[in-house]
Amino acid sequence: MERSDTPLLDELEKGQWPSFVKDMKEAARKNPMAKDLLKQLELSYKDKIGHWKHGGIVGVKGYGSGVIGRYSDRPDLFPHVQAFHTMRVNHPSGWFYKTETLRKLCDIWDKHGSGLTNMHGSTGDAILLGTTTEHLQPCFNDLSDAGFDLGGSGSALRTPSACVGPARCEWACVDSLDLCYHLTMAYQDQMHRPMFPYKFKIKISACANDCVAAIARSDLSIIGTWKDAIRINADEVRAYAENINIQKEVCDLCPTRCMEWDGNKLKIYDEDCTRCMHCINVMPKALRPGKETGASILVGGKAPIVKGALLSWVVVPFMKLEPPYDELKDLIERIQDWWDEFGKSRERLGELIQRLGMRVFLKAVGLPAVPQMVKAPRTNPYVFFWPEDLKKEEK
Amino acid sequence: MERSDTPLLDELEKGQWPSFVKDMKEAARKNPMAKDLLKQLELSYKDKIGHWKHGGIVGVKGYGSGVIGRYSDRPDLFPHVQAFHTMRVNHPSGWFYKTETLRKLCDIWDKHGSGLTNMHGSTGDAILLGTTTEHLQPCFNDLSDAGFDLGGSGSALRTPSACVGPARCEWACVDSLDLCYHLTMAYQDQMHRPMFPYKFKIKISACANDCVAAIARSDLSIIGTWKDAIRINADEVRAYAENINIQKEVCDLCPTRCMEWDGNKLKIYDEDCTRCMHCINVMPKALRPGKETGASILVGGKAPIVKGALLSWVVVPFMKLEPPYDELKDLIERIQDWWDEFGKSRERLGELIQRLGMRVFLKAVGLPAVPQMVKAPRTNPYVFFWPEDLKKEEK
Amino acid sequence: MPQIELAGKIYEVDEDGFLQELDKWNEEFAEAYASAEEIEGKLTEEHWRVINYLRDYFQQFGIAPMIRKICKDLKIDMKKLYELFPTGPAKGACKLAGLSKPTGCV
Amino acid sequence: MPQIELAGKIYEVDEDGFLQELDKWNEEFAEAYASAEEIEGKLTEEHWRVINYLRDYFQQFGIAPMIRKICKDLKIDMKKLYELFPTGPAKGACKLAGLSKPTGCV
Amino acid sequence: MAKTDIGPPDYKTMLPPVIERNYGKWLYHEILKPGVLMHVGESGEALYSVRAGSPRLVSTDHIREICDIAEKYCQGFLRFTSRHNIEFLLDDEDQIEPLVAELKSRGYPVGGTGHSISNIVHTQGWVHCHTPATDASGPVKALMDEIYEHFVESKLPAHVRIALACCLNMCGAVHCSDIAILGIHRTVPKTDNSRVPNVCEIPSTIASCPTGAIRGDMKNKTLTVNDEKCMYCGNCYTVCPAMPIADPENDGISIWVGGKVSNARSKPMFSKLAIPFLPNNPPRWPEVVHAVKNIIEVYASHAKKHERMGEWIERVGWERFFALTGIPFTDQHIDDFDLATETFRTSAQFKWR
Amino acid sequence: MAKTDIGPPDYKTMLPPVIERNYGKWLYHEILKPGVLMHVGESGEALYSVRAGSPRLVSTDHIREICDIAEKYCQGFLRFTSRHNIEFLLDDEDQIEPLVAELKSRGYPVGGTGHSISNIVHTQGWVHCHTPATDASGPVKALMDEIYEHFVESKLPAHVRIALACCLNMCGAVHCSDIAILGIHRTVPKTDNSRVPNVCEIPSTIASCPTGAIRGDMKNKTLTVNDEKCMYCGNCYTVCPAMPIADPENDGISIWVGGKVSNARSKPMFSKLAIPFLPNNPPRWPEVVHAVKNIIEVYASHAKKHERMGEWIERVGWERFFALTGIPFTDQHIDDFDLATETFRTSAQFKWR
Ligand code: SRM
Ligand code: SRM
Ligand code: SRM
Ligand code: SRM
Ligand code: SF4
Ligand code: SF4
Ligand code: SF4
Ligand code: SF4
Ligand code: SF4
Ligand code: SF4
Ligand code: SF4
Ligand code: SF4
Repeated sequence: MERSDTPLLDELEKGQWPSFVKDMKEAARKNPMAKDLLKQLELSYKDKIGHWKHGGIVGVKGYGSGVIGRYSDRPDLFPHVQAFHTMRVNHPSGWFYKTETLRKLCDIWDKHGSGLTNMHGSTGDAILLGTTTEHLQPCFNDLSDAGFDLGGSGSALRTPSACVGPARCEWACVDSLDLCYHLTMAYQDQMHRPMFPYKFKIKISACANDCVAAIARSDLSIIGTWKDAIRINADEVRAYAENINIQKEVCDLCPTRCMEWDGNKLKIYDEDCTRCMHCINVMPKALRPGKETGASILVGGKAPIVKGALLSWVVVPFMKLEPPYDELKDLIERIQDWWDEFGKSRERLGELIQRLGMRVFLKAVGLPAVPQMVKAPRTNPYVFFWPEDLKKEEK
Repeated sequence: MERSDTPLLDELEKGQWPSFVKDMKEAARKNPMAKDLLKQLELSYKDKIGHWKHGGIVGVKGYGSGVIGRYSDRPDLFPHVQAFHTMRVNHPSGWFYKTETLRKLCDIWDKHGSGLTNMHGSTGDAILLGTTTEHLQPCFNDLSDAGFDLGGSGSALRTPSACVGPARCEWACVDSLDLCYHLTMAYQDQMHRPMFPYKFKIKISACANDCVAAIARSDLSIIGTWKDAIRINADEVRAYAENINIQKEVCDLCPTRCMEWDGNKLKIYDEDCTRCMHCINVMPKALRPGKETGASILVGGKAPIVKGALLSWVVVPFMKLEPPYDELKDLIERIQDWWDEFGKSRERLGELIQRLGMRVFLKAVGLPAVPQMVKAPRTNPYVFFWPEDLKKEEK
Repeated sequence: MPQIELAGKIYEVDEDGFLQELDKWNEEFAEAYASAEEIEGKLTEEHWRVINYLRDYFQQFGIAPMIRKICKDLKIDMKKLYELFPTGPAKGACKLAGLSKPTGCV
Repeated sequence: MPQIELAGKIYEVDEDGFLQELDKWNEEFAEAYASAEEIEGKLTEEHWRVINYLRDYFQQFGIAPMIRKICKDLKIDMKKLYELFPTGPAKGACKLAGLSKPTGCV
Repeated sequence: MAKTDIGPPDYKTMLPPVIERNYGKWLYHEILKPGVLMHVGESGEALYSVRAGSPRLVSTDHIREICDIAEKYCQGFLRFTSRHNIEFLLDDEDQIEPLVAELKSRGYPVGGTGHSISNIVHTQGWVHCHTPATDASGPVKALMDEIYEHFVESKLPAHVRIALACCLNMCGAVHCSDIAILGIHRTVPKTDNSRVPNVCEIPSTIASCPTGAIRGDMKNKTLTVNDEKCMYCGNCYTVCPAMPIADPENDGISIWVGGKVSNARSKPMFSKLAIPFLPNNPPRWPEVVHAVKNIIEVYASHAKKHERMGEWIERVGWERFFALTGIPFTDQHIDDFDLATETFRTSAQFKWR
Repeated sequence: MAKTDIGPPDYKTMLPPVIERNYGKWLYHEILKPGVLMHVGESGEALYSVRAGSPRLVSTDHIREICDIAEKYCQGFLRFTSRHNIEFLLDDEDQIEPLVAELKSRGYPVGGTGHSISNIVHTQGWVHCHTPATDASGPVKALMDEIYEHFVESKLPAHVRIALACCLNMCGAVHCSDIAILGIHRTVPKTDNSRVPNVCEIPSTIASCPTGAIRGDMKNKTLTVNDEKCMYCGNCYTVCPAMPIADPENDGISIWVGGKVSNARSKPMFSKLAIPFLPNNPPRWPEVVHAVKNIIEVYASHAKKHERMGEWIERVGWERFFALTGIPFTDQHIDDFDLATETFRTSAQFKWR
């Protein structure tokens, strides 16, 4: 047997979970870029260090984003990955594909790039992993001809994403897919031509289960909810009672303890329900969200850099969301304008609010303060008063 | 009827709650300082503003603390309160008094001061409210002769205080009174001669009910607790069951839900108990703290100025506390040394720890990190490594 | 380090073509590089307004300005900016202006 | 504002006797005030070491030093400090040294 | 010369004999009725404590009256509590009723035990301090008159601890009270730069500002406040007399709720802002009294037994608290100091009201 | 020239007919078995989704294989999930078993639904990024091999979401995962001041440091790191290439636990530090795999049904978590960043272990 070039990576072909090394090798068999990538990665495994240079600014004409530049720090050893740029291709909302669409993508990528991809990147794009500077524009042209466009990168709106929502989920309180598509189309300019202080992410989950982790990783998080009562199918509740302990598994785990189960009938005190979804999750046949649906709008979510990670904060407890989504777009634009005006370079929206204060933010974007915005009111007595709050005395 | 000089204050003689105005008038009848105080206060009620000047540094010989200087801003109107200084008299631990002791204090104060007092100040001192600069030293001399001494003020150790503890309370896990007295005596110098960056407060509660609010308002908070099992008197439990709903009032309110009541027997899973005191509070005849008693030591508590209010933080989960309390005193001194070394002017201990980091504090005072110190481990990835944590490589 | 020859002079640049010795920048550099950044023909006065603005700003503050600032200060909009520099302000304009490669926001 | 006459000169002081025009301070002021601060006899060299230290520090930093700093820098202990200035460093020493009334820590 | 550093009187010399005998050996207690505690020792002996309310600001004659009573019924032994009530310590059960009767006849409220409202911990106010934004004793008296029944009876769901501080220094544990009454300023200090050079340490004053609103000029010895960043805490005035902040028209009171200190059931909690501002309206502060009573009443009628104010609010939610009390929610309720983001709602869980 | 700003393909053109017909009108779902979901519409029609695991880093041939399968069983309709699994969308119940069988035979794990461990969300690592402290795909593969059973079966108390990020930028929702695996540096960046003037924006670099450890000299165009204040986040390197931070001997992995995103029962929570450091040990990172497995096992055997990792730990306490897992607690677990004090224990309530 031939001695392998990649003894370390070979170890990762073993085991039951599908192996990325197998895919890399597959691609390497027909593509020299993929081959050099594999070899460079083996070197990284040996050296315990990455072998890419810092940064890279490349792109396609008319766009300031969508491509991540990358250059090997060992072009001597791996000339085919001397330049190895990533193209972020905006995915269809909900990551739904027809195979013919996917095949087109594969063909284009075999023509222009390494033949390796990420399906998908963690923002949601289809990531085409590695091509040369020369291929960028032709590749983009082919993508565009085939109906694809690039997603966001840099200090731009990033590719919005959404949970599967009404396409498959019985709990969708808003049309996450339509909204995602709508916003993506409405904000093409903001996505392709970076002009913000930093990145801006939008994610939409159609209920509080938050299957796209919107609250944790988007500057603007839209989470579906409802205003009226949970719909109860009493017969189905009783059917569940045959198999699960409703008291223990449902009522006792309700965060507000607003349910009563007497062994026959389930009563929900909806005014106390915080629509956490738990009871519905456990008994999907018996319970359904209410009918008066819409979404809560939260802002500020982000990863740790610089000031620490943030989960998004409720700023609009409830908004009806129906096309053309004008109220929402208005709000988004007011928010972005304010951020753009006052944000420092590389300062995310949440950090700006943190720096200037929620009260300043609310006033600027014209949102009224409501208790739903806070876990609890302030504990420190460092309270500002707006000049108009004060009785004006003659001086 | 004579027209009153103090129409506004007179309104506060009405009503069922004992009136401080009555006391002020009582004193005013025989003491001109008290009389001018009353009149100045009336003016404040009219003007809605205080009538004292800023600050005042006065004292007695050999002490840098114990007296709060105060001067009227209207000596023209109220000459007898032109100077009106407060003397802080250190109270006996637990605020226990024999009447003869109290009477001595009254006599001294009638001789030297306004005849008005606070029994007691919120740090715990007996506050003698208002005398002139000339009277300070003679008053101190008389106090000293009668067995009294001054408490702390300024950037000094403040008068330590303690809950009633073993003198009257069945739950005392440490001898709060003895410890308070012991520390007060041991640290006379730190109390009377300010030498810290700022004030330093010690308060001792002999159990987690914290009847002196130690955790909220002392830099060093000592809170009694126990290590073994709650002592249960099963018969008395059953007796309580006649009158209260043990399941609802006791078990369901236990923060760790570590109790089981079957209508006859109460079982406590002591390894899960966090010794919150609730069950004992509700059934004092049936339940008692364990026998292996001691205290948790917490540090950093303070009011809002400057960096926001702090509740004290656990730094020693358990310490046995018996005379001569050497382990504790050692710790206190290590803490104060560190604070004294690194603290800025007017920086409380808690603020210094906040600024330099708990890890730096723990290392400096030689305390091991334990999970009891935190509600939860850190969420941000900004983790420091001590040089000794790192593998040393040949460079 | 890659080198590039423009109008007869040799410059050290990085892989992206960003100048590595900022003090070597001169107007010919910009002019000669323009076509590589998809600018057709010679640099116009409007190009120079942007380039000079960028250089001044960088000299004064040590950073590239935020896009919003460029648009505001020069009273041009994004569309115009991309018309002038089809590869965008960060890549095209900063490169021609001889700024260090932006990692921030341009 | 109260006034005080010391060694023939008139000084504006506050109720506590702290100088209200710091630039009026001079050595006689200190000397003349000493007895009011329970210092017996004339100020000694040791007194002056403390006073001068306080003045220097105040001039340099705009604040009175923390006690620990005084003790460390002058290598004296608290007991000694109170022997020298029986009314304490904040009240006695700073007053004589012509510092503004300490609200901080001395 | 007087002896220094002798320390306070030894508490051991102040204890009644029944305590000396049972010190550290108490077995259990019972609240015989509001204001009357019985502690029983392992020995079987009992100590009776009768708790009486006090205005705290008392004259020497008042203290002598207390002494008279203590001598008559308690062999001269008494104590004060950590909330400034007076406790008469008896070993003779038969003396309880006569003592209580005498106290009542002399106008001493007896109570403050169990699920009641005990004495309001408070501070100096206009009586003695230089930084107050309101008076202390006055509002306390006005309020206690109105909620008197809750001192002498014990009919609330749990203890309600009220405290008042006349400025942001918060002398007392105001910041952890079921209801806190806090004096606040609302206008920026007026800097008198003619006095600054002589009476203020410039670096200390700059450092005193929690929000960094003060700039100083060491050369010219001046201080300037950035009005936009000032939230009127008054700390600069504490260190620099040339920055007075009191303002009769705009000073007043804020109300905070839901704090606690004990570890019983829930952990200690800070009080949170309920009402940002109520006017100073001496002598009886009717707006403050009304607001506090309203909160107490809503709490009393909604909380479960043993549930402290803060525990109740945490259970039902702040949305509900504001809805039930009718207190308007404003942007001032939303924190904007250092740890503000920790208070923002980071979940889709909330109530509509 | 190519058209710009056309946006992504319209998702509506990608939906299988059964979805088109029942869009927004689903009634309920059932998990038929691990990896197989049935969604039933108000119409009575059913959609079946078969979920298969994916390494995410896939070749075009791999995608074509998926397409082949989807065409064979699903009329060419499929989707990817938010955790990068593949979902085959069927309307014919009878096709489920053949599809599952074919997937298995081709080495695709079927599962990831219900109370299982779904795919590990991860990032680029050494494959494509310039700031990684570890690889991404490698540790993920090594770990998934070992916990494979938890993907294909559904036997945990609740969902366990694992994520990996190769540096502190935390691409992905790593910071809110039941278990987060995070690449970390442990040494200070080595500043090359000869390059700084040409390749770095000095003010941006200074501003990039969360702890203010970087001082800059605008005149001489140099940067200096205060080693004491640096906690190796690498953010300065992100903005300034002249500050490389990767260090083969000292880079490695930290483990975080107890985060979640959903609002079900408890509110979303951040993950908290469990293990400050484990070495980079390619190709199979045994220390990391072992540590994560241990945490999963302890959780699996102690948590109650429906209780997420963080909910379980909150219930039993972090003292207990450390005791049960045997993970040592160190001063690194104690926060010392901006909001640190919010994490300190402000109560006397805690367990001994
Ligand atoms: C490709 C991707 C990771 C992946 O393998 O999936 C990725 C890769 C990079 N991210 Fe990211 N981020 C990716 C999703 C995220 C997410 C998750 C999300 O969007 O839902 C986050 C956390 C959420 C957030 O934005 O807060 C994320 C937080 C960051 C940060 C953190 C700074 C911050 O914004 O607070 C940086 C650093 C930066 O911007 O300088 C960063 C930077 C980077 C850079 C551009 C490296 C850099 O410093 O310049 C990485 C390029 C890697 C490469 O060479 O391919 N990436 N990055 C993800 C984008 C793919 C896509 O378009 O679908
Ligand atoms: C008398 C007393 C209030 C009372 O009526 O009971 C009091 C009165 C003053 N306090 Fe206090 N504090 C008193 C207990 C407290 C407490 C409560 C305690 O000790 O348990 C606190 C909160 C706990 C704490 O220390 O954090 C307290 C926190 C403050 C602060 C807040 C600053 C800080 O964080 O330390 C200041 C401002 C200062 O130090 O500059 C302050 C300052 C003051 C000054 C000295 C005013 C000043 O700015 O110089 C007040 C003098 C009033 C006067 O003229 O009589 N006082 N002060 C209390 C002392 C009586 C005694 O000795 O028994
Ligand atoms: C006398 C005093 C101690 C002292 O050294 O002076 C004291 C004495 C007792 N406290 Fe207390 N507490 C005293 C101040 C406190 C404080 C501090 C404060 O109010 O500022 C607290 C913390 C309050 C807080 O959490 O905000 C306090 C929290 C408790 C608790 C816990 C209450 C709770 O459920 O949160 C108990 C247990 C109980 O009453 O069930 C308790 C129980 C007791 C017991 C029953 C202890 C015993 O067995 O003797 C005593 C009689 C209670 C009663 O009044 O019903 N004591 N107690 C203080 C009386 C103050 C007063 O005049 O009203
Ligand atoms: C397909 C997907 C949405 C998508 O657009 O791609 C999805 C689909 C469903 N989710 Fe989800 N969730 C999906 C990612 C998520 C995420 C995001 C993540 O994991 O990054 C979350 C938040 C996780 C967290 O809290 O950290 C998420 C939290 C939930 C929950 C709440 C779980 C909990 O108790 O905390 C439910 C309810 C349940 O399962 O009981 C749920 C339920 C569901 C249901 C049952 C909804 C429905 O009726 O169709 C779907 C099948 C669940 C299953 O796998 O058992 N989904 N779900 C995602 C599948 C990811 C995967 O491949 O594993
Ligand atoms: S977030 Fe809600 S609506 Fe969207 S897929 Fe998940 S469970 Fe369904
Ligand atoms: S959705 Fe959540 S809060 Fe509402 S009833 Fe169900 S379990 Fe309770
Ligand atoms: S703190 Fe505990 S021991 Fe002390 S008096 Fe209160 S209940 Fe008794
Ligand atoms: S002391 Fe508290 S935690 Fe312990 S068993 Fe009793 S109620 Fe539960
Ligand atoms: S709270 Fe403020 S005003 Fe009141 S006594 Fe304390 S320092 Fe003075
Ligand atoms: S009042 Fe407070 S916030 Fe305003 S300037 Fe003074 S210290 Fe700063
Ligand atoms: S987590 Fe860090 S190293 Fe990994 S892809 Fe994101 S930026 Fe690159
Ligand atoms: S690695 Fe992070 S902490 Fe260290 S200097 Fe760079 S930015 Fe600052």
